Parts: sequence; structure tokens; C-alpha cells
Amino acid sequence: MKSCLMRAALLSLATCAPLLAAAPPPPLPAEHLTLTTLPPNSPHRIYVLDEAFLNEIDARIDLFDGDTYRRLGQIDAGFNPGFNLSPDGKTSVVSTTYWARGARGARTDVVEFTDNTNLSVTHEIVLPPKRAMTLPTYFNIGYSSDSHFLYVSYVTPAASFGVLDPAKGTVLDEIDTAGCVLVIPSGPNRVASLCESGRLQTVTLDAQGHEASRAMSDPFFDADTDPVFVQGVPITGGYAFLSFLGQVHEVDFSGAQPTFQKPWSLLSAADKAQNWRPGGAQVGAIHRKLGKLFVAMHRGGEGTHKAPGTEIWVFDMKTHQRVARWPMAPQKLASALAVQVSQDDAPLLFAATENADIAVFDALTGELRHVEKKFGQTPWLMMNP
Amino acid sequence: MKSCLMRAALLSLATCAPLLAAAPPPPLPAEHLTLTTLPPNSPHRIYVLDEAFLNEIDARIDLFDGDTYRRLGQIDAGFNPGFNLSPDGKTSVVSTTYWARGARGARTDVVEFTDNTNLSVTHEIVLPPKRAMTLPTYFNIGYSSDSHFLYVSYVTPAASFGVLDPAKGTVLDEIDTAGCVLVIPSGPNRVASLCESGRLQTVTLDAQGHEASRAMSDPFFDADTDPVFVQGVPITGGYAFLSFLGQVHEVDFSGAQPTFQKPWSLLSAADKAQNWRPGGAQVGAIHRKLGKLFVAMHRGGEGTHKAPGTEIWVFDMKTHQRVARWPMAPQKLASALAVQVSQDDAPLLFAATENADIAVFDALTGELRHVEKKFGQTPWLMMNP
Amino acid sequence: MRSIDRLFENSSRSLARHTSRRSLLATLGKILTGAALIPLLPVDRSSRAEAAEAGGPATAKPPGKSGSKAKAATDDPLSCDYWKYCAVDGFLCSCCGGTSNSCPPGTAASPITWIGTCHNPADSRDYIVSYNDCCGKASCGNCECNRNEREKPMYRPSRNNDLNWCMANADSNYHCSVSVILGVAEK
Amino acid sequence: MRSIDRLFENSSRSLARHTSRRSLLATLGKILTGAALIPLLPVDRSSRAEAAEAGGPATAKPPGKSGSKAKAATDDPLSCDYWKYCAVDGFLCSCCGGTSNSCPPGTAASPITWIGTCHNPADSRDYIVSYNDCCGKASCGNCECNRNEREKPMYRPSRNNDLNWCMANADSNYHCSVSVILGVAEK
Repeated sequence: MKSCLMRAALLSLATCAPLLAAAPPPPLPAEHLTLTTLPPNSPHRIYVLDEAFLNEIDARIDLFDGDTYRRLGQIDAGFNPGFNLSPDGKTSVVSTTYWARGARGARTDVVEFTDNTNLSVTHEIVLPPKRAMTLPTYFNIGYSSDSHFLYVSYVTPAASFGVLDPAKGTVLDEIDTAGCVLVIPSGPNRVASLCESGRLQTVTLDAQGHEASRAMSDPFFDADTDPVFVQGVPITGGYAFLSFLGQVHEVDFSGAQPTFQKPWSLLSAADKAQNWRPGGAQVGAIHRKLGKLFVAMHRGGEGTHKAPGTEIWVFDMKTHQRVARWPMAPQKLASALAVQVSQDDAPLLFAATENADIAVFDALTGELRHVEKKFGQTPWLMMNP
Repeated sequence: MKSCLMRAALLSLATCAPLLAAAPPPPLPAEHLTLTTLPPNSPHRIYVLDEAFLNEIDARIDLFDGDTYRRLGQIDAGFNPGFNLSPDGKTSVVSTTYWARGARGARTDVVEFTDNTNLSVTHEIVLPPKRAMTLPTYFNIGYSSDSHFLYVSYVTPAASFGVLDPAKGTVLDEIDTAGCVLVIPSGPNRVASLCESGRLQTVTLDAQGHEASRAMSDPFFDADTDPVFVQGVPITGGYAFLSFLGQVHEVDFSGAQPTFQKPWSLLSAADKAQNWRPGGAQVGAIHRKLGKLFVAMHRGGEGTHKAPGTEIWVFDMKTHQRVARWPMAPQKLASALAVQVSQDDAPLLFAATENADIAVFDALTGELRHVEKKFGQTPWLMMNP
Repeated sequence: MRSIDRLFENSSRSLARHTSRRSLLATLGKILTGAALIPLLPVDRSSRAEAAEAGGPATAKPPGKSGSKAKAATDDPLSCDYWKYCAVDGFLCSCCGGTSNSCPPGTAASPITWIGTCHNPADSRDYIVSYNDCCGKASCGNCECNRNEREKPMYRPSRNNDLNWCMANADSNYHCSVSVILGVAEK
Repeated sequence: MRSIDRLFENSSRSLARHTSRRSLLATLGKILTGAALIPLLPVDRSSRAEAAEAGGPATAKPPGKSGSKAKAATDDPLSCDYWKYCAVDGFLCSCCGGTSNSCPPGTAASPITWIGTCHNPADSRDYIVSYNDCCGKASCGNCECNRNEREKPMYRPSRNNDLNWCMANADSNYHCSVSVILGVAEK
């Protein structure tokens, strides 16, 4: 009888109905308070960085499951954080700043390591008070390919970066970048930075994390006429940088020095005449295996590079042809500030709108699967494993 | 000519038009970056505590001018703060909690003193980690009448309070309150607390801030049948406590022990039949000279004591008669969560709505003067000098 | 019901209340062995089915903002109208990575709590519910819920939901709130 | 205009930029002695009158959410459309207790800044504008404004508004942004 009552409570009264006869249903069992275990990692998990701009000392990263449409948990992120995942996806790193009295008092810059299986902070590394306080990109903080080094961008406004040993929890060195900014890791020991001259500066490290050599590339863009967004989009072996006017600069970082593909344009003559441009906070995402680029596009002139996309355009990275355009408004969605795509064979496209909604699309068809309303305050960057 | 150009730039081109003739208007002068000086204190200034509940480590107090409808500045307030003004109105005190890593790490409970003439924090007193973390009321923190002592409510959940010397910046003592909560200061050396039994416990201090004696009043309400809101409303010589069912308990704290007026009801038989009740976060406000009570009222049953007021009712404190009712909806206002009234002869009534708008009314006529939209995230308490 | 209220209230001032509640559970004799391992959702489905069969209450209110499916709100743990949340003033942990009785990953439950008595329309019983806060991360900010049935001001702390019940935790910041069935309320 | 841009950009990497800007001011010869004491609003009224007389631009956009009066938005310091705010990405100090060129009480101005060139429709001139952040209190959160005319990514920091320009302040938290006219841009 007891087991039947248990089954009744757990499954359905129907199965035990004959036994219960005229008796009232059993009361619900007492519950015990538990701690939720995260489901196994999934390619459809996404890490949404909510800058919480109106309460900026309280930024956070919210984990969301693109299949169940459930929040999975939260990683606190302080003020104006950098964020990235370790190459194996098991660790989240947040570079951030705290003050002893909220927004005042003694300043502590720190990198916090979170175990992505239970969302507990495992350890931290205190930084010199030089961390670049700016919008989140892929390049505020990042691991070397073998996870032996962790690089953190500094701007005081003099530009440099920190080399950290994430396993030992130590700062190994600070390397001056002569005005070039951000950290673009490649291989086990190279860090590139973006320079105002349109060049990439690459610093190669020795085994102790100190500078072994540095080199400057040729210019690949012109900051006066058509600057690139600093939000590079991962491609196989490197990153694609989109420009304000819609050029795509694919950069291969797999060799000792970066190499540049011939840039191509997102825009036809007709598109240009209509003033279409990429824009937003996280402007593009690429499914590497499928070779598909998703870009938030809007119509506008000079100064609209942060305007969100009224449409998401899809390009074939091989043919450079646009293969789809998915307007937001017909789906009753606000414009897209940030886009990200899962890397699996049934890919999901995530779009964070200027209303802070997260829209989930089938990335193959553009079918809208779900809208998670008001996902925090200002979701400006989405990362996935 | 220069002075004329200056006047032109400052006032109107018309005055100097003959001199300027066909010349183009002079360019705007270069500006210097300055620091704004607060206007002199005004009875129409209001201090709005924004709990920032969705980002609760970032609560703040925003100063607003009910005449110019301008924000005057901000006082940061940490997590779940207590707030009050010194008897002379010149100092804001915030009792709050910070953690070394935002919402984690070493905890510091502290009282911060802000100079209300320039909104700078002048000093702080670190507390034992016992501060009552709860919603803001008049009684989380408060000064003695002569400003020599400052009292801070503690709940761990054992209840006690701290006695501070605000001038010397020291904690003088902690006084156990045997389960009674909050700090209701009266005179230079008395602190009353609200007890579950419906009584007030009064602790009298010696000159060093230590307990000299304590006494327990008769019960004045019944926590089972009709509890009072802890948000007491200042009256001359004491506070009025409203009950969930609309009784008004006026308590005189001017003597050595509190004395109680005969309670009266906000509700007629017809009002009761329609289930009208007071409710919200800051339920009532009283203009002491005019003897007018303003209460946020709604219709609802058990459990609706935090429901905001669909109407504001005005009562004469002498006759106990309702003299006006001002519904919110016809003014296109959401319901009122908090009310406050200025104490001058041209009084303003402020209402914070559940949409976080601040509505400014003529307190004599109920005429809506202004709506300040979206004043922060969750404005739950308003104080004025 | 009043007598149970009193039992909690009389023990409410002590950090040992936690223990008192556990004792009460034994007293009530409503513990099903193994309940600790039962996840909430299957129970919810059961009672939902029950309510549907009985033509029970199917409130037409929309589900919580995270809930995309049309459900009877009193039976939807993602909705503030869920029956068990009758005295929650805060964020629902079920919208924050937890469930209605489980804290989100990386947080810690508060050992001290407030107590409510909620009516379950699916079986027409009143249940004693313990509300615990989950602590140590910043405000979840999702599914804000403000219900106050039988809630009392802070001079009766065991029935008060304004206090931050993370107050005694090592990391005492409030993240979200759970609702844990302790047993059936005495009539 | 390009040459002035360059002047700033070439000096942009150094903490001494502050000094450079002041030198530039002298070079431009546009300083009216005593301007430091002139509050912004009278100037605004003057130029508004001018624009009205000339039948000048009177954009019909609504004023900033704090502005209750109907004004030409390009001429309303409480509106993001105010001409001087053409490269502000943040909160307008004029809605936070300050003015368009004055930090709110209790904050401190950032000594380092980014620079914009904005067109004033009232006199058809381009002005060089210094954007400073006001620092040391938590985000004002009011009158969020995101305009980016001639704004560049952070590899050109002197033109970048994504950086927290409070970074070098003793209290380096961002509160709001002001816009300070440095002078007329060279044609």
C-alpha cells in the first residue's frame, strides 16, 4: 500500500485507483530542501552576460538551456566584467572589479574561476588595478589553447595585458602592448592585439609567460574610413572581423603570424544604396562546420554601428552570398543587439534584443522556437561551449 | 562689445542685435567642467530609497525636487539598507552591508554618513555583522532627538540594537531587546521596539549609551487578529501605526513611557463591506500641522497588506473623518506603493507607484502636478526633511 | 491550524527553530520515507492530473514569465500563483536554476526560515510550508513573486517574509526563495 | 576637422591628454574669460531662441524621460537628442543632479576623456566636445543615451565611449557622462 501511495503521489492516481476506492487521495509527501545539480553540458547551453547597465556593479552571467528554455543558474560578475570559457568548457572565467563600499572605496581587480558543473567559485587571482573596464567581447580575457596561460586585457589608459597561471593562481607578468588593445589568444603562447593603425601586434611568450618576441602585421583595415568591430567572431583557426560598412575580414591566427584573407562585403550595391549595415553589441556569429555567418543588420548612417539589427542576415562563408534574411519585427521581436549560434548539427541561433528578450531560432531554417522575455537588464554578450 | 557678446550668449541675441548687424551669431563659448552645487534644502525635497530589488546589492537613495521635478543627486546604499535623516536634516545615514566580492565574500555592516549639502560621504562606523536586513522603514536606523546617539536595528535573528556615537564614530553598546524589533527613538535617550505581544518595550539609556532601565507597555494591538504595519507614521510627539484592517493607533512617545490614544478606524461599515484596506510598502503619511492623514487604500482580503493603493484616502486626524479620496487610475497612474507628504504650508503629496513612477500632487487639493516616470527600479520608501 | 502556528511562533526566536521544525515533522507523522529523493515535478504532474480529473480549479491566469506553456497557474511551479507559494515575497528559485524546493547550483540554502500555511486546491488540503532563501549569489531577478497569505510583520519573524533569511549564512546575500512542504496542517 | 581629430588622436595614449586638450583650447582661441562660471542653461535658452527666430530645426521627438516640457529635442539638455550629446553612450548627468557640463554632487569628474565633434543646428557650427565621465557613485541609471557619431572602437581610445573613463579615478565607478564644449571645430 505504501509503495502504491508513493506511486500515486509520483505518477498518477489512476494506476492505484482500485486500491484507494472511496478513500481521499493521499496527502502530498513532505519534501526535503535540496540543491539542484546542473544537467550535463549541452551544445544548446548558452552563457548570457547581463551587464546590468543601470546597476552596473551587479553584472551577472545567466546560463540558459535552448532546449528546455529554462534558466540553469547564475554566475555573479561584478562591474564591467570580461568573460570567457576555458577551452574544455568546464570553467568560466570572469575578470571584474569590486569596491569595498559598493561603488566606492578600495578597488580590487580580480579573475574569478567558476566550476561550470556546479556554478561554485573555485578560486580567484587578484590583479593589479589595471583591468580594461569596457564592454564585453571575446577578447577581454582568454585562455591559451592548452589552458596553461590566461590573458587579461589592461587599459589604464596605457594598454597592456596580464599573463596568469590559472592552475597555480598567480600573475606571471604584465606585457606592454604599445597602445594596441585586447587579448586575442592563439596557440599555446601567442597573444595578438588590435592597433589603431589597423595592424595586429603579436606577442609570443616563453614557457614562463614572459615576452619572447613581438611582431606587427600589415594593416588589414583603416580605422578612419572603415573600422572593424572589436567583437571578432570565431572561425576555424581564427576570427572574422566585420567592419562598420560591412566588410568581412577573415584572419587566420593558426600560424606564427596572422594572415589575412581577401575581405569581402556583406552588401550588394542595392543593399548599400539602402544603407544596410551591421551593428549592435555582439554583431555576428558563425557556425564553423556549416560555414554560415549570422549578422545583425540595420539601415543607418555614420554613428549607427551600435544600432541593433532589424534583421538577421545569413551568409555562406564560402560563396560570400547571402542565403537568408530574417526580419525581427514580423516575429514581434525587438531588434537584435547580440547574436550567437550553437556549433552542433541541429544548431540554434540565439538573439538578444534591445528589450532584453532572448529569442531562440532554428539556425537552419530561421523558425522562431521560443522567446524568453526580459532576460535580465542588458544582455550584451552570449557565449557557448 | 565683449560684454555684449557675453550677454548675447547668455540671454538673447535681440538685446545686442544692432551691434551684431549682418555678422553671424558668435560661436558658443567654451565650457568648463564643473561640479554641481546642491540648491538649498527645501521642504519639497524628497529622498527616495530605491531598493533596486532585482539588483539588490545596488540600492540607492535618489534626491528629487518636487518643485523643479529634477533629480538632485544620489546616495549609494548597498544591500537592503536602512535610511534616515538627522534631526537637523543636514546628514543622511545609511545602514547597509557590503561583501568583498559583490554578493560573496567578507561581510561588512556599516553606517555611512552623507553630508546633504554636497552628497559626499563624510565618515562611517563599522558595525558588528548583525544589522537587520529587511525592508526600509523609519525604524531601521534613527537618531536620538539631540543627535548624540544613533540607533541601529539588529536581527541575527536574535533581536537587539546598536547604540552609536555619530560624532565620535564609535559603537557604544549593543542592547538585547528580548525579541522586540526595530528602533523607535524618543527624547535624548529612549528607544522603543515593537513586540510580538503587541506591546512596546522602552529601553532608557544612560549618558554613556548603556541601558539604564527598561519597561514594557500594555498591548496596543493583537498580532493574530489585526497586526499593525511596522511603517509608523510620524505625528507630533510620536507615531501613528495603521493596522492591516484599518485601525489607527496613535502613540505618544514624548513621556517616559508611551501612551496610547483610543484607536479609530479608517473604514465605515460600507467601506468594510467593500473590503477596503490600507496596504503597500509605505502605507501612510501625515501632515502634522494640518492634521491630515494620507493612506494608500485598496480592496482585498487576507494577505493583501502589501498590495498598493488604488486610491489615496485623506483623513482629518481630529475628526477621524475621511475628507477626500483620490483614485490613481483616472490619472493614468499605477497603484501607490509608498506615500509621503511635505510638512510646509503648500504641501506636496508624493506617491511612488508599483511601476516605479513618482507622482507629485498638491496635498491640499489632490491636483496631479507631475509624474516622474520610472524613477529607479523599486522605490519603496520616501523621506523628507 | 492556529495551534501549529503557535508551535512555530513560540520557537521562532531561536536559531534552533530549524530543529523544532524537524521535530514537528516527526510529530505530524506525515513523512514518507524517501521523500527527500523525490523531485518536485513528478508530484506536480500527479496533482495537476488530479485537479484536471476532478474538474478542479484551473485558474486562467498566465503562467510565470518564464513559463511558455499554458497551465493552470495554481499548478505551475514557474508561476507566482502556484499554490505552494502563498507567502513568497521574492524570486522563485524554479525560475533561477532551481525548483520549487531546490536551490539553484552554486547557492546555499538558509538554515532559518519563515513558515506558511497554504491551501492546495488539487486535494483541498492545507499544508505547512517552509520558505527558505537560497543565498550567496546576487538577486536572481526573475519571476518576482509577492504573496502574503498569513504573513505577519517582522515582530513575528517566523511568519515574516521581509527579513532576509540568508542573514545567518556565511554568504548572506539573498538570491531566491524555495517552498518546502513540511506536512499537512492540522484542522 | 580631420586635423583636429588627429591632434587629439596623436595625444590620446598618454595620461597627459588632459593637458593637451587644455593647450588646444588656448590654440583655438575660443575661450571667453569667465566661461567657467557660466551655467549651461542660459546659453541653451539663447540658442533656442535663435533657432526659433530663424525657423531653425525643431525636432518633434519627445524630450528625455525626465523632461516634462515640450522642447525641440536637439536643444533640450535633458534629451539624448541634444546636439552636444552626439557621442554619449551612458547616462546624462543633466538627469542625475548635474547639468550637461557639470557633474552631480558628490561625484568626481574623470580627468581623462573621449572627444567628439558635434553639429549645433542652432548656429550651423561644428563644435569639439569633450565627454567626461562623473565617477564614484553607482550607475545613475537615468536618461540612458547611446549616440555614436564619429565614435570609434577602443583601439582608438580617444574616440571611444565604451571604455569606463573613470578608470584612472580614485573611485573608478561610472555614474554618468557630461559634454563640455571645447571650441569650434576647424573647417
